[in-house]
Amino acid sequence: MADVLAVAASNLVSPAILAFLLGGLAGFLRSDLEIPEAIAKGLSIYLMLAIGLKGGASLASSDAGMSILPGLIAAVLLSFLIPYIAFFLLRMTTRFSTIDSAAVSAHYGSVSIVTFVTATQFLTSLDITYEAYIIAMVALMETPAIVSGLLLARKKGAENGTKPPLFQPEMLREILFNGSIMLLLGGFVIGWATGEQGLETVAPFFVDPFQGVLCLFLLDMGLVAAHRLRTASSLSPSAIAFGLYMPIIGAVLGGATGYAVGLSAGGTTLLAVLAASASYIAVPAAIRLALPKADPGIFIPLSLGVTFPFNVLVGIPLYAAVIATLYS
Amino acid sequence: MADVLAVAASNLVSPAILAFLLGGLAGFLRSDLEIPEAIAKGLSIYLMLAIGLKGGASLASSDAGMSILPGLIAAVLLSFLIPYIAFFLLRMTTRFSTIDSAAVSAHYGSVSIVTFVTATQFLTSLDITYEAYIIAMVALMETPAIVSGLLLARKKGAENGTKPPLFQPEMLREILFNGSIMLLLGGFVIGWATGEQGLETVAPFFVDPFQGVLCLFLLDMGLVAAHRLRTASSLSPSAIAFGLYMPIIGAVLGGATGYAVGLSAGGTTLLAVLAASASYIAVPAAIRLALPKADPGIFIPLSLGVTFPFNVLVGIPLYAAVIATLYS
Amino acid sequence: MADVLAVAASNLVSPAILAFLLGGLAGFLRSDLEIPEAIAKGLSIYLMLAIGLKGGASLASSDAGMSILPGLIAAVLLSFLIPYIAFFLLRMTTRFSTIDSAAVSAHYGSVSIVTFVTATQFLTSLDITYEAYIIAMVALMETPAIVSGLLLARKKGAENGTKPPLFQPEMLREILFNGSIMLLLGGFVIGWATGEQGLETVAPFFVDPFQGVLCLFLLDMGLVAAHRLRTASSLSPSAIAFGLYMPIIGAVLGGATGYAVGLSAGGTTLLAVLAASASYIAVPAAIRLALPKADPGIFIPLSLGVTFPFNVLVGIPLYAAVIATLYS
Amino acid sequence: MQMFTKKKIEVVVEAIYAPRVVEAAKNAGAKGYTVLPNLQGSGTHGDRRGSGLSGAFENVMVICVVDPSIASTVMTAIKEAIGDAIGVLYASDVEVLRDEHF
Amino acid sequence: MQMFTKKKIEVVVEAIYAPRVVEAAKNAGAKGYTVLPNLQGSGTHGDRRGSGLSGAFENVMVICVVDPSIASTVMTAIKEAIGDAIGVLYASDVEVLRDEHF
Amino acid sequence: MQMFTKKKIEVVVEAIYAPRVVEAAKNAGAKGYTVLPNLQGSGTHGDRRGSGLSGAFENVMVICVVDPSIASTVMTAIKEAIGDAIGVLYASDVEVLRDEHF
Ligand SMILES: Nc1ncnc2c1ncn2[C@@H]1O[C@H](COP(=O)(O)O)[C@@H](O)[C@H]1O
Ligand SMILES: Nc1ncnc2c1ncn2[C@@H]1O[C@H](COP(=O)(O)O)[C@@H](O)[C@H]1O
Ligand SMILES: Nc1ncnc2c1ncn2[C@@H]1O[C@H](COP(=O)(O)O)[C@@H](O)[C@H]1O
Ligand code: NA
Ligand code: NA
Ligand code: NA
Repeated sequence: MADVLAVAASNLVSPAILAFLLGGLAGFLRSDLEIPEAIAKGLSIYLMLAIGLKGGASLASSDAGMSILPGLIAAVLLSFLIPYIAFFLLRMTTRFSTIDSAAVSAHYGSVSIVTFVTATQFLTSLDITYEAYIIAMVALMETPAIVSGLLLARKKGAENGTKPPLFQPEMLREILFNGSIMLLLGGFVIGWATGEQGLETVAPFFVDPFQGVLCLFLLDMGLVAAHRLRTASSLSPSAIAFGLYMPIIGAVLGGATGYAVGLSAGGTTLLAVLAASASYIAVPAAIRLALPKADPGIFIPLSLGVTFPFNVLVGIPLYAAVIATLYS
Repeated sequence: MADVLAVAASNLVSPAILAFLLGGLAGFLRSDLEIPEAIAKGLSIYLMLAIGLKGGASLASSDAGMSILPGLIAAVLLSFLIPYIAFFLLRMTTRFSTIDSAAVSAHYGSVSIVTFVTATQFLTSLDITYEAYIIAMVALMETPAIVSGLLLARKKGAENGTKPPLFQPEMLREILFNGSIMLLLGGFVIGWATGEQGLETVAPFFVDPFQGVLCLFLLDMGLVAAHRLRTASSLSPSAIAFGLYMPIIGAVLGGATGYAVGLSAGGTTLLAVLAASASYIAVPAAIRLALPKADPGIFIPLSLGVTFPFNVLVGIPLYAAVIATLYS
Repeated sequence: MADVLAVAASNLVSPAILAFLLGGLAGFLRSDLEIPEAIAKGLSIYLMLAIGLKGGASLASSDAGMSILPGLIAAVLLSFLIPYIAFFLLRMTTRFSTIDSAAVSAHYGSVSIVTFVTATQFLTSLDITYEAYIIAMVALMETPAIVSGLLLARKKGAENGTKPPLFQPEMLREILFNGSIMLLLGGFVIGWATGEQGLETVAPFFVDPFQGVLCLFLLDMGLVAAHRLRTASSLSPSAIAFGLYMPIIGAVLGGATGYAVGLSAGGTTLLAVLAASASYIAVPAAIRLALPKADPGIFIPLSLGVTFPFNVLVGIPLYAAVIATLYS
Repeated sequence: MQMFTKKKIEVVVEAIYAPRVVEAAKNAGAKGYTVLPNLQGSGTHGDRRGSGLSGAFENVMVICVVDPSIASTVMTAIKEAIGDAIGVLYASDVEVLRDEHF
Repeated sequence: MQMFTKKKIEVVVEAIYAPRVVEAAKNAGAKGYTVLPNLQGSGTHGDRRGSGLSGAFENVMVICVVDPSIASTVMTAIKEAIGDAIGVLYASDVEVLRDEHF
Repeated sequence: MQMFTKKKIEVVVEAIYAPRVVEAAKNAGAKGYTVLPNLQGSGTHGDRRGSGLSGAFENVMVICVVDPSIASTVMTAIKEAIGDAIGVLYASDVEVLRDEHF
């Protein structure tokens, strides 16, 4: 336990985490500090492409082969399953409508790439290694949860007799060819095809400065999270509680799955983090299109303002410490 | 020939080229992936300044002196001449109006900086060196073709009796002090004045990450090229054919010129690439101002959607392989 | 004296300074070259955060302790005091209204971060070291001058019987939690908390490419300064003279203060540069809100179009050379 | 100078719905449109400003000048395209020089 | 299709004053607004275009559609919020479909 | 509150022509203008959205509020400045508080 605290403390004094806190502070003080939209979008493109490239290159240089399949399938199932648990809990504990509960659930089944990246930096700082193909999991876990969310919302429609079609083909395209998936998977394939040698040629841009870029990105996340929390009015205590215990449930499920499919301690930690994290890039856009009645004033503050900070500040070191203890 | 194919294949699996293909794929799948305008502009400013700096510094550390003059003059003449050939071919084979043919011709006499940069990376990956002052050629070849294009368009006006003035002084200023020329030539002079020593101080920004930045840039080019092709309606088969054979004609002319002025194999390849490439930054803007009747729906898709991908995917390795064979 | 000139010349042929001149040239030639707004904002966020981080980390690894207090206090006093001198001179020599004079004065009491950064690069290129906590001075000197400026403007109001309240609490918040202060101080604290070790993890982004990024930033400054000068109509010869002699007065005061509090030659030079420089980021925004009657067509061209180029091209090497001579 | 009266329809809508709005306007007979991206705003659905991460809080404005004869059709089509999404819609009269362009 | 006439108020003002304009409009009864950021312009105060460094030369436009009954109150409130700052203000009639929204 | 009626002229034109449009409006007597950069659009000349590389596909809007007495002169001047370039032009009535400003 002393170890856990020491690890958590060391996580808190990394430049990236402190940049997040700085952004949060500036946001709460209503500073005029603002990262321009275009820069923020540019940063997320960079992060997703970089993480894809590294994952692919590192898979190419490993001798993983078909052995990664069970892990990938488990990741997809996890993303499908978590929304059902989340939905059940939300219906039990909050007054959210079915639609809103389904929308929130989709976010928690999917993943937050920045949370994931922060976790990889944390592991790296502790010299803990992990399986390269976890990055393929990130891409695979983005969308199944959206399908579950829509199925959950549809059940409700069915009761009302206004059952909407599950997927217009147009929407399927929008979800599958979503920018973040194209970048993650595309980067992964490029990294895999060009290998460590290819990665080396672009490492001074995509690898070495990565941690520094992450600082800037987390600074922006802090600003945005603070802004969302300040202007959010619809978050009841039970909703906030959900935003805090749901990641722990996710982490337990993710950790167990990682153990079951034979991941290393590092890999298991990352899968726990993925399961614990909630999307705020790909899923909100998909949900706005598919379930326009769902209130973005609920799902964004919850995933971005509550769960994201929780995971980054407390969750990651916690999951890592517990899993390290269990594996050792 | 086997060599040619091997070289071409190795070009295709570089991160930069794969990023271009990823962008193209995302564009054709109508993904919502999009590089913000401001970032795309920032990337091209970076590329032009970086390429200028490197060229200037490398010229300063060479002992070239006056021996570079014939090459520079030849480059200017090439840029003047190519539009006449292009115009003749367009009038023979397509139904484009005189104005549109003149506009397209101007693009093919000028150069594409990104194609050039991709070629330099390709040569570097094969350890093929080239003359530093080629970069001065890039800057010099940008504008003469615009003059030829306007002369060609004017001939037509003359026939009609509505001969427009060739250059309002305002337009001359707009063309000569164009942003990309300022950056390329300015960077070149800065690089030359501060030498290798000056370049070293900024190398961690302008040199080392260059290939990585190029990936991001080509990702955007892929997106834009796909979008232009998808929404282009006016490209007849004969126009598309022109977009494919014209670069080869240009490459032959450029290669012969390079050989004539005594460039190395690397330098000759780059001059061939320059002559083969078509502008889509500086020339479109100049042509829109000077020949507003020319249809941007023709010249942009042609240079960006047809010739650019052809050069990047097929042309560069092809020209390099043929010239390497001839020189060895 | 020969030394002074040699130093100045060596300063002029650095890539950063030449990039500034290139921007200025492009601006005067009315080139269409333009750094997108978002990129320019992104660059200044980068610079402020980077400079803060470096200062903090370097303070952490020094054994400065409480010994830095006198220097910090002196810096604050300097920023309070300079506006009074500037105001007196402006009232004597120009026809600016009281409000405009007060507004201009506030700018000269505060500091220009880019001038400061250029000076640190200049010192580094000469292997001259300086105290880490100078960066804390930068942050501390930003705001006191604003208070002096408002007090000066208020005196006038008092005479007229329309004495405005000095500070609405809202305005105090806007000034204190200003973006550039949050970044500088925030970066400083992060750098200090994570130390050299933390800095190392982000050095490939925040340290190594710094000089290159500065080139791009100064390119933009050149463009903006030229544009402001071209479109400024209200700058009388006496105003321009003020923009040239006021930095020298500031440098003398700053240099004397640096000497008095026991700074090294490098540190003294930087304090002279800070005192000599005029703000064009934080102060203009604060003054527009607090003194809307003050004409931005005066204070921006003066600080950005006159004093900034003077300091960068002439002032920095001049102050450095004189102080080096005095200290040796 | 002869002027022709047209209807200018302005729609502020969340960014991800812009393609649908534009599509609907075109199908209803609009010959052109202009999109103003990256807007901020506030209304019955609370504060909206881009988060840089997801388009979920970004607004855009679509401007569509159409002949009065089809104005009501275009407005209805846009209204349906918006559906339950976040947005507002209003129209006003403008004069143009080229009747046939709109 | 029944339409209701509303007033559209448009304000071009220096960027740093936007929060005050918006606040004033809200307090005067406006139910929503839209902000168009990063504008350039020119007027009696000379050329204005963002310098990327300070917001001191950037313009924004605030658009506010309100009921005619409060239009003059909102305009006066905005005018006071602008005070001596740089900006212009004008209004026009628009038609909307949903009376209660504005 | 006394209001004065003015004409608001709105022009959507390709970005590289914006300086000419603005120049023409000024020469024709307009005292100010506002530019909305980076717009997308579609019309008789097809799809237009910035390519980030060249301004050749970017639109801007120029807004110019002028006295009705010179409105037609300004519109004609702008029309000539656009010439064969890609763009549309329309006008409408607005009310302002300060008569002398426009
Ligand atoms: N009265 C209004 N005037 C101008 N824009 C409005 C108004 N009401 C809403 N909007 C815009 O329309 C968006 C959606 O409105 P709402 O659905 O009411 O939240 C807001 O974010 C604003 O950008
Ligand atoms: N007549 C006008 N038409 C359109 N916009 C204007 C006009 N006059 C001023 N503006 C805008 O309002 C801002 C401030 O105007 P001013 O206070 O007159 O300098 C200018 O920078 C323009 O963006
Ligand atoms: N009916 C319209 N309503 C609004 N904007 C239009 C309309 N027609 C054209 N535009 C805008 O004007 C630009 C040029 O139009 P065009 O010359 O018809 O291609 C388009 O790219 C649009 O941004
Ligand atoms: Na999850
Ligand atoms: Na060419
Ligand atoms: Na100062």
